[in-house]
Amino acid sequence: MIQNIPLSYYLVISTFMFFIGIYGFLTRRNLITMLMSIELILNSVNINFVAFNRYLYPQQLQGHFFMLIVIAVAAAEAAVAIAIIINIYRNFKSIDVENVDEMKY
Amino acid sequence: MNILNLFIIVPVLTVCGIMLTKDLKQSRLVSAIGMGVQLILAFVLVYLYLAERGAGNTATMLFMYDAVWFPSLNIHYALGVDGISVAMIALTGIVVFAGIFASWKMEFLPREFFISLIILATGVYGFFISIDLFTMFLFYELAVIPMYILIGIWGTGPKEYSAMKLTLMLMAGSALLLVGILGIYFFSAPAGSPLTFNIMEISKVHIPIEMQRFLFPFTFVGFGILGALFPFHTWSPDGHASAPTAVSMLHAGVLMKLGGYGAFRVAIFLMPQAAQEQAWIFLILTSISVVYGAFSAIVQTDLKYINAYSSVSHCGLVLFAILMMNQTAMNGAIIQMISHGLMTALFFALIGMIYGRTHTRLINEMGGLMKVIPFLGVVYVIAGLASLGLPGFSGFVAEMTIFVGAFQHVDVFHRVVTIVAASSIVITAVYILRVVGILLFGPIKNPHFLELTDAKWYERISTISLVLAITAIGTAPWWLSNMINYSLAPIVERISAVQVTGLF
Amino acid sequence: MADYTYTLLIPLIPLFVFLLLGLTGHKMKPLVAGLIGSTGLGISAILSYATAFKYFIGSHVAGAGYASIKGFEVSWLHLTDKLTIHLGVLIDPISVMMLVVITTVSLMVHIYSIGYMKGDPGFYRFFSFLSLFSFSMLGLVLATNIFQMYIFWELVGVSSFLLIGYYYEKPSAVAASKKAFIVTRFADLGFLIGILMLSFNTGTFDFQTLTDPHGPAIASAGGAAFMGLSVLTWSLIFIFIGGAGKSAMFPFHIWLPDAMEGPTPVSALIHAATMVVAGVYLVARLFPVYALGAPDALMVVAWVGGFSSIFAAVIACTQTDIKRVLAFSTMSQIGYMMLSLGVSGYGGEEGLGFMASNFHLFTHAMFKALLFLGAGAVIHAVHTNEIGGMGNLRKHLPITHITFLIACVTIAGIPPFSAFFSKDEILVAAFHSNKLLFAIEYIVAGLTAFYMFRLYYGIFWGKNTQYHHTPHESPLVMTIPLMILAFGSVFAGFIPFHALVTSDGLPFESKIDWLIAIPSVLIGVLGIVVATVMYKKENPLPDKVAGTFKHLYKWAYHKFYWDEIYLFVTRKIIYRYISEPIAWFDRHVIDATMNGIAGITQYSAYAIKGLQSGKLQQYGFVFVSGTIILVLIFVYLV
Amino acid sequence: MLNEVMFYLFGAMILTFSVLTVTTRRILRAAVYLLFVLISTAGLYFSLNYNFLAAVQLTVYAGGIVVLIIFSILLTSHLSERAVMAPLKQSIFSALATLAGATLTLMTILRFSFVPNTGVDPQLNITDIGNSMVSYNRDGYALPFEVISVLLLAAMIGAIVVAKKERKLKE
Amino acid sequence: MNFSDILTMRHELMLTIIALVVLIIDLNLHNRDKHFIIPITLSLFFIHTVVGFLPSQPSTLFGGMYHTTALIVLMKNILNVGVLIILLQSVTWLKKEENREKISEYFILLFSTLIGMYFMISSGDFLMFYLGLELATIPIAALAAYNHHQTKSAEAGIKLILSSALSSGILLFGISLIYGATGSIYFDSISQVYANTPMQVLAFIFFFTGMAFKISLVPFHLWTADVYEGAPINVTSYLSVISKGAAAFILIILMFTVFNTIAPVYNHILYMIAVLTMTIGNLFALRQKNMKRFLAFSSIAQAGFILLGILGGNIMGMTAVIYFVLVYIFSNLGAFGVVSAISTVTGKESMDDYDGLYSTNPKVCLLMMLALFSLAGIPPVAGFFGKFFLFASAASAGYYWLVFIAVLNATISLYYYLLVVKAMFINKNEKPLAYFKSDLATRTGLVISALGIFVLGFWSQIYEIINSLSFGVIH
Repeated sequence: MIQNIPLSYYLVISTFMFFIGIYGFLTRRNLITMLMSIELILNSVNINFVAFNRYLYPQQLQGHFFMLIVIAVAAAEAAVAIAIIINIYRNFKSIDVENVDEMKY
Repeated sequence: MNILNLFIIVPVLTVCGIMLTKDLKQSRLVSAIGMGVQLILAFVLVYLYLAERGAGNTATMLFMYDAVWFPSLNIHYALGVDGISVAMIALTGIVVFAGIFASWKMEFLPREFFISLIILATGVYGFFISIDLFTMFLFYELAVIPMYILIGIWGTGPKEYSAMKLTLMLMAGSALLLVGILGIYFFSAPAGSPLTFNIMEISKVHIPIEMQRFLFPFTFVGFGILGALFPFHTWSPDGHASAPTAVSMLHAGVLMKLGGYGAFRVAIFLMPQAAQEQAWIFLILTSISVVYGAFSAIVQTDLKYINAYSSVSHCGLVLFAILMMNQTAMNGAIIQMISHGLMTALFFALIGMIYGRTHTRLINEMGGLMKVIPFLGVVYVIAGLASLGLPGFSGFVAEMTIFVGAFQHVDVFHRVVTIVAASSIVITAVYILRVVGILLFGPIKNPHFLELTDAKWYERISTISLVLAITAIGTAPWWLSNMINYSLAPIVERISAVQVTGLF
Repeated sequence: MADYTYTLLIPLIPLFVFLLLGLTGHKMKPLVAGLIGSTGLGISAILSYATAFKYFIGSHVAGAGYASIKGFEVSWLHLTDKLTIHLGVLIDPISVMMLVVITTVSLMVHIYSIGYMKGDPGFYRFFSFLSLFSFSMLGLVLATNIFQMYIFWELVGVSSFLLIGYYYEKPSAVAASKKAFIVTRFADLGFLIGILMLSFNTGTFDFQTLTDPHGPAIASAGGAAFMGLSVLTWSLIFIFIGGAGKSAMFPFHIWLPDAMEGPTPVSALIHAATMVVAGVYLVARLFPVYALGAPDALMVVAWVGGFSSIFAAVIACTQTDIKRVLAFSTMSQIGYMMLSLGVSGYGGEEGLGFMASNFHLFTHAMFKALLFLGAGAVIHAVHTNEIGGMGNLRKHLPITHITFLIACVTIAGIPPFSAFFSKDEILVAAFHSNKLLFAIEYIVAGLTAFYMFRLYYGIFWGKNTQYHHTPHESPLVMTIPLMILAFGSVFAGFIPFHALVTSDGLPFESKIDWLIAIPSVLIGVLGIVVATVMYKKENPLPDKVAGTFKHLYKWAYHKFYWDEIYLFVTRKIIYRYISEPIAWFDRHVIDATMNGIAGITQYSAYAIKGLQSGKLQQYGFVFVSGTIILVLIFVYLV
Repeated sequence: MLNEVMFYLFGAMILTFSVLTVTTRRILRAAVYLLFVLISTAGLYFSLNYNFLAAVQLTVYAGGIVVLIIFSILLTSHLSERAVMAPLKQSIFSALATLAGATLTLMTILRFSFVPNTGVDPQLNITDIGNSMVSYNRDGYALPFEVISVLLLAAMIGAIVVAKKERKLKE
Repeated sequence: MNFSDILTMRHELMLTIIALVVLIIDLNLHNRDKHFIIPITLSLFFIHTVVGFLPSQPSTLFGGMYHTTALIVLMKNILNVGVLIILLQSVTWLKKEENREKISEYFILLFSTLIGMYFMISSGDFLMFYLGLELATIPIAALAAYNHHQTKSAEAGIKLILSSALSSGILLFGISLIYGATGSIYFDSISQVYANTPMQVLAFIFFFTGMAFKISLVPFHLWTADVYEGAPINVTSYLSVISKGAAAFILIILMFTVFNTIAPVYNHILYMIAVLTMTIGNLFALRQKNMKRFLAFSSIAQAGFILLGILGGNIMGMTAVIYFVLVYIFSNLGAFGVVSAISTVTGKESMDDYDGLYSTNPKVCLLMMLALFSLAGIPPVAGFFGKFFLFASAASAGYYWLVFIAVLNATISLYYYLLVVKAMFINKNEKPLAYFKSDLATRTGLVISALGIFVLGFWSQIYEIINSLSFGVIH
C-alpha cells in the first residue's frame, strides 16, 4: 500500500524541510524562531529515519526508535534552550539574535 | 655509572641547588661550583677519551650508554661520544664556566637567571652527547627555549622583539628539522625491521635517494638556521645585541654550534648522497654568508652587532667547510666551531664588561679605552686578533684547515667559492681593526671614562679562561686536530663512499 | 751534517722575552725591561753569529757548496694525507744571512731604543713588541715550509701593526697601523691562495721539496691552465702578491710611508731593514721554483720591482718628511732587490741576480737602519719630522751627522762603500737580462743619490733654523749603534757573497764589471752634485725646479695620488657602495622579509577577524557553507 | 489511492508550512505553522502505518514542545510585535547556501540506489514496540531509554538553574 | 544484568549514583550548609576516579549498544582525572556567595555530561552515540549560562545550545542517511558494508561536521571562542579539555572502525581541515587579550594537531592522539587552573592584567609557563612528547608537508604563548596583581597538573600502555 509512493519522495520532502529549517536558522532574528527552525531540522531527520525504516528495513525498528529518542532529545534541548532564551531576555531585554553579540573577534 | 650521564645530572642538580638558594651570592656560588664541576668533568672526559683511544679502542663511539625509553617507537636514551663531541663538550664547559663568571653581578632575579642559563647549558650538553635523534632533538629545543626568557628578562634594548624573533626563527628551524628527523626515522631501517632513531644504526642503512633529496634540505636548513645560514641569520644580530652578556656568550659560543654540529652529524652523515647533490646550493649560500656577514660588520656601530655579524660570517664558514665534505675541511669546520665559540664568547664577555662600565655599546661614543681599562683592552685586542685569524690563536688553525681542505676540490666552482670565502680574512681584518681602532685607541672621548676601573677578579677569570683556551688551540692544535680527525675518518668514509655526479 | 737544533733558541729567546715582558713588564722598572729585551736579543744575535760562522766557515768543506739543512722539525698540524704543517728550522745560506741581518739590526735597535724611548710610559710594551717582532721575523726566515712562513708572516704583520700603532692615542698612528695591516693582509690573501694552489699541485709545503730542481713543483710546470699561464705560474704570482704586500711594492706600497707613524727605531728595524725585505726573502726562498718552473712569474717580479724602484725614487725627491723620504727610498731599494731577483737565472753565473739581491738586502739593512736611526736621533733632537723644521744641525749632532753622511754616500753607490758592490752586481745582472730595466736602474741610481743628499743637506746644512731648545747630541746608548751600523755600511761590501749566498748553493766567481760600474758611480756623483748645488745653501733653485716641473712635482708630492685612489676604493666603493648597501639590505630586505612574514601573519590575523563576528547566525552560515563546500569538493570534485 | 492523496496532501502541507514558519513576520503564527508541520508529519507517519510514532509525534512534539515554545513566545514577546526580518543580503546568501545544499544533497541522495526491502512487511503491533523498548538484547532499546531519563533529568535541572530567579544576595 | 555487567558499566552507574546522591543531599540541606556538598562530592568523585582504575574485562552489553574495552576504560579514566582536577579547581569559585545555591546543580550537570561522554565513548551504535553526544552537550549549555546575572554567560549559553542543536541536526541527518544506506545503526554492522559511494561520503561529511563542531575544527569552530569567554571559567576548562577530549576519542574510534572503508576520502578531508584549523586557530589566537578567549583559540589550534594522529591511521596514530589528549588535559588544565585562580580571586581575565605577575606570584607564573610551554610543545615538558608523537604518526603515513605546516603552526602558537610568558615575566607593571593564596583544593589541582606536565613525558610507561591498547584503521 505504500508502493505507489517511492521512497525518494519522502527523502525530497525531508531534505527540503531540512534545508528550510537551516534557512530559518540562518535568517530568523528571533531566538525562539531559530529554535523552531531547529525543530524543523530534527523533524526532517525523523522523517528520514521513519521512511528508511518503513521502506527499506521494516524487519527491525531501528529508525523507529531513533525517531523516538530524537523527539525526546529535542524536547530536552528545547527546554534548556528556552530557559536560556528567557535568561537572555532578562539580561538583554530582547531576544533578537543580532543583539546577542557582546563577545566577538 | 656512565660518565656521560653526569653531564645531564650535574646541571640538573645545580638547578635544584640554585632553587634552594636565596640571593645572588648563593646562587652564583652554586652555579659556579656546578659549572666548575662540569668543566672538570669535560676535561676528565677528554682525558678518558684520549686514554681509551690510546688503549686501542677503535669503536666509533665511546662511553656508549643506551636505555630504552619508548620501546614501541624504539626511542632510546642513547649516549655516546666521539672525538668531535668530546671537543664540543670541552668547548661548552669552558664557555659556560666563563659565562657564569661574566654574570657575577647579575643583581636582578639572579636565581632565575642562573637556572635558565644552566638549563640552556643542559640542552647543549645533552645535544652533544646524544646519539639518538629523538633525544638530540629534545635537547636541541631545550637549549633554544630558555633564550627567550634570558633575553626577554635580562636583555637590553628592544629585548622583547629580539627575543621573540630569535625564538621564533629558531623554532621555525626546528620545524624543518623535525620533518627531517621524522623522515629519517621512517626510512631508518629496511622494511620489516624496527625503525630506529639511533644515528649509528641509521648510518648503516641507505636512505632511498628520493627521500634524501626531500629530507636533506629540511634537515640542513633546519640546523642551518641555528648556524646562521644566509638568509636565515637575521635573528642573530638582533638577538645577540639584546641578550645579556652570558647569554650572548653561550648562544654565540655554543648554541650556534649545535647548528653546525647537527648539520654535519645528522644531515650530511645520514644523507650523504643528497648532500653531495645539493651541496652546491648551500655552498653558494654559505659563501655569501661568509662575505656578507663580514661586509655587514664593517659598517655597524654597535659592538654587539659587529660581533653578531662577524658570527654570521664565521659560522657561515663552518657550514661552508662542512659542505666541502672532505676530511680536512670538516676537521677545519669543527675546529672553527670550537674556535669561534671561544672567541665570540670572549668578545661578548668583553663587550658586556665594557658596556657595564661605559653604558654604551656604540663605538662612536667610545675611544681610547685602552688607556683606562688596559686589561680589558688588551684582551679585546687579543680577541680581535684571534678573530681575524692570527697564527697562535685558534682561528688561524681553523681557517687554514678549512681553506686547505676546501681547496682539495679541483673543480672551478669549489675553487671559486673557496677563494670567495678566503677573501673574508681581509674583510674580517677591516672590521676588527676598525673597532679596535675606534674603541680602544685614539684619544679618550668622554672625560667620564677616566674614572672607569679595570677588570675585577671574576671578570679576569672569565676572560682568561677563554684566552687560555684560544691560545692553547692556536699553539698546539695537533691534539685537537688529531682527535677530531680520528673520529671524522669513518664519517668521511661514508660520505665519500657515495659518488654522485652533481651539477658541478 | 752539523747539529743545528740549538738554532731553535734564536727565535725562542725573543718569544720568551716577549711573554715575560708582556705579562709582567708593567711591574718592572723601564730600564730593567729594556735590558731584558736587549739581553735576550743579544743572546740570539750571538747564537746567530755562531751559526753563521759554523755554517759558512766552521763546518764547511771548501768547494762543496752550502747545503740546506733542517735543524729541527716537528709536525704541527696534520691537514691532508699529503699536507702537514711543520714547524722547524731550516738552515741554508739565505736564512743564515737573514739571521745575521735581523739579529744585528734588532740588537742595535734594542740598544738604541733604551735611549730613544726613555721616559715613555709604555716602555716595557715597546720592548715586548720588539721581541715579538724579532721572534716572528726569525721564525719567518727559519721556516722550513711555506706554511710556517705564512704563519710567521702573519705574526710579523701583527707585530708591525702593534708597533706602528704604538702611540695609540694618536689617531694618525692608529690609522696608519690599520692601513698597514689591512693592505698587507690583502696581499696575504694572495699569498694564501698561492700557497693553496701550490701545495695542492705539488702535495707539499716543504721548501726543500719545493725547491728541489727535480721535485714535484718544478716538474708540475708547463701546461697552460688559465690565461695562457700554468698553474704553477699563477700560484707563484699569487705568492708574489703576498711578498709584494709585505715589501711595499707597487701597488701595495701605500702603507709604508704611513707606517712611519711608529717610533723611529721601529721604522729602522721593521720598515727598513727586516720585515719589508720579507717579500724579497720569500721570492729568494722559492727562487728555484720561480727560475726553473715559472719564468713568467719571475718576469712579473722583475717588472714590479723595477717599476716600484723608479716610482718610489721620484716620489722620494719631493717629500719633506724625512722619514717618508727614507720610506720611499726603502721602497725603491727593495724594488732593486726584486728586480735583481727577477732578472736572475738559476745556478752559477746565471744566478748573479739572486746573489746580488741578497747582497743588496744585506747592505741595505745596514745603511738603511743607520739612516733611520740617524733620522731618529735628529727627530729626537728637534722634535719634528719635517725637513723644513731642520737645518744646520751638523754642529749640534756631530756623530749623527757623520754616520748619516756615511749612509748617504753608501746608498749613493760610491765605492768602496758597501752598496756600491751590491748595486753594481744588480746592474750587471739587469744588463745581461733586460736593457730597459737596466736603464731604469741607472736613472734610479741617480735619483737615489739626489734625494738622499737633498735630505742630508736639508738636515745638516741649509738654512739656519731657530730651535726652541738647542739640539744636542744623543746619549751614547743611541750613538753607539749608529757607529756600529756605520761600520757595517762601510765594510759589508767586502763580504764575498758570491761565494756564500748563491742560487744553487755553489759559489761562483764574480768580479766588478767596470764598464757598468763607472757610469753608475758617475751618475751617483751627478746626483750628489745636483743636490749640493740645490740644497747645500738656502737658495731659490729648488722652487724654480719644482715650478718648472710643476705637474710632475705636484703628482710626485702627492705620491701620484695612490693614497687617494685607495681611499676612494675603500671609503667610497667598499664602505659606501658595498658594506653600507649590504648592511642596509640585511636590515631592510632580509630582515624585513622575516619581519614581513611575521607582519603578514599578524595582518591576516586582523584581516580574518570579521569571521568571528559574534553573530550566531553568521556562525551557522559558515558552518552550513563549510559542510556544503566539503560536500561539493569531496562528493563532486574529487 | 487514498494513501497517495494523503501523502501529497501532507507533503504539500509540510513544505508550505515549513516555508511559512521560517518566513512569517509574526512569531506566534510561526509557532502555529510549526504545529501544522508537525501534525502533517504525524499524518505521514500514519500513512506509513507507524501509528505509535504518529501518536508520539502529536503528543510530545506537537503537544509538548510547541506548547512550550508558544509559552515562551508569550513570555518574551508582545503579540502585536512583528518580527524583524533579516537584511536582504543575509537572506539571499542564506537562501543561496541552502538551495545549493539542498540541490547537492538531493542529487546525491536520489542517485543512490537504495536496496528496496524484498521481504514481507512485518505487521507492527504495539507489543513488539513495547518489547523492544525494554529489551536489552540486539535491537532492544532499554539502555537508550534509561539514558534519556538521565538526559531529561539533567535538562530539567539545567533549565531550572538557568531560568530560576535568584534571590537577592545578602548585603 | 549481572554483577560483572555492573562492574563493566561501573563508570556510568557510579557516576549516576553519585549525581543522584548529590541531588538528594542537596534537597535535604539548608541553604546555609550547601557548601558541605563540595567536600562530599569531591571525595565521592575521587573514589569514583580510583575505582575507575580497577581492572575490567572487555565486554559488550545491550546487544552491542554498549561495549567496553581496556582502551575505552582508559579513555574514561583519562577523562575522570581531568574532571577531578577541574572539580578541585572550581572549589573556590563554587564557594562564592553568588554560586552558593547552585553548587549541587553544577555537580549534577557536570556529571551528567560526563556520563554522556562515557556512553558516547562506549557506544556501539549511533543511537547511543547520539544520545551520549546530546547528554554531553545540553547540560553544558546550561552550565555555560550558569552565571545568569552575567550577560556574557547567557550569551555563551544560547550560542552553545543553538549552534550545537544545528550541528547535531546536521549530524543526525548524516546518521539517518547512513542508516538508510546500510540498514543499521550498529557500528559493527555498518563497518562491514560501508562503501565509498557519493551518498555515503555525503552522509559521512554531515556526520563529520557534527563531530567537528564538538572538537571545534575550523570552520565549525566559531562558537568556541564566544562560549569559552562567556562561560564560567571552570566550565570553559571543562569544555576545552574534557568535552573536546571525549569527542576526539570517539572520533578516532569511529574513524578507525566504522568509517575505515572510506579512509582515503576522509584523509583528504582531515588534511584540509587540519591545515585550516591549525592556521585559523593560531591566527585568531594571536590577537586575543582575554585569557579565556585566548585559550579558546589555542585549543582550536590544538584540535588541528589531533587530526594529524587520525591521519596517521595506525596504532601509532591512535596512541599519539590519546596520549596527546592526556597531555593536553594536564597542560590546558594547568593553564586554565591559573587563569581560573586569578579570575576567581581578582576577577581579572585580561592578558594585560598579567603584566609583572611574576614579581608577586612567582609560583603561579612558573606553572603557567610550564603549561604554556607544554601546549606549545617545548621540551622537557609533556607537550613536546605529545606533539612529537602526533607528528611522527602523520609522518608515518607520509604526510611530511602536513607535518611541516603543523610544526610551523606550532611555532606561531609559540609566539602567542610566549606573549603570555612575556606579560608575566618581562613586562613591567607599576601595580601588578597583588599576591594571593589559593585554597587547598585549587592548589592541589594545580599541583596535579604540574606533576602531569612534568612526569607524563618522561614516563614512557604511560605511552606504552596506551600503545598496547591502541589499534589502527581496521582493514
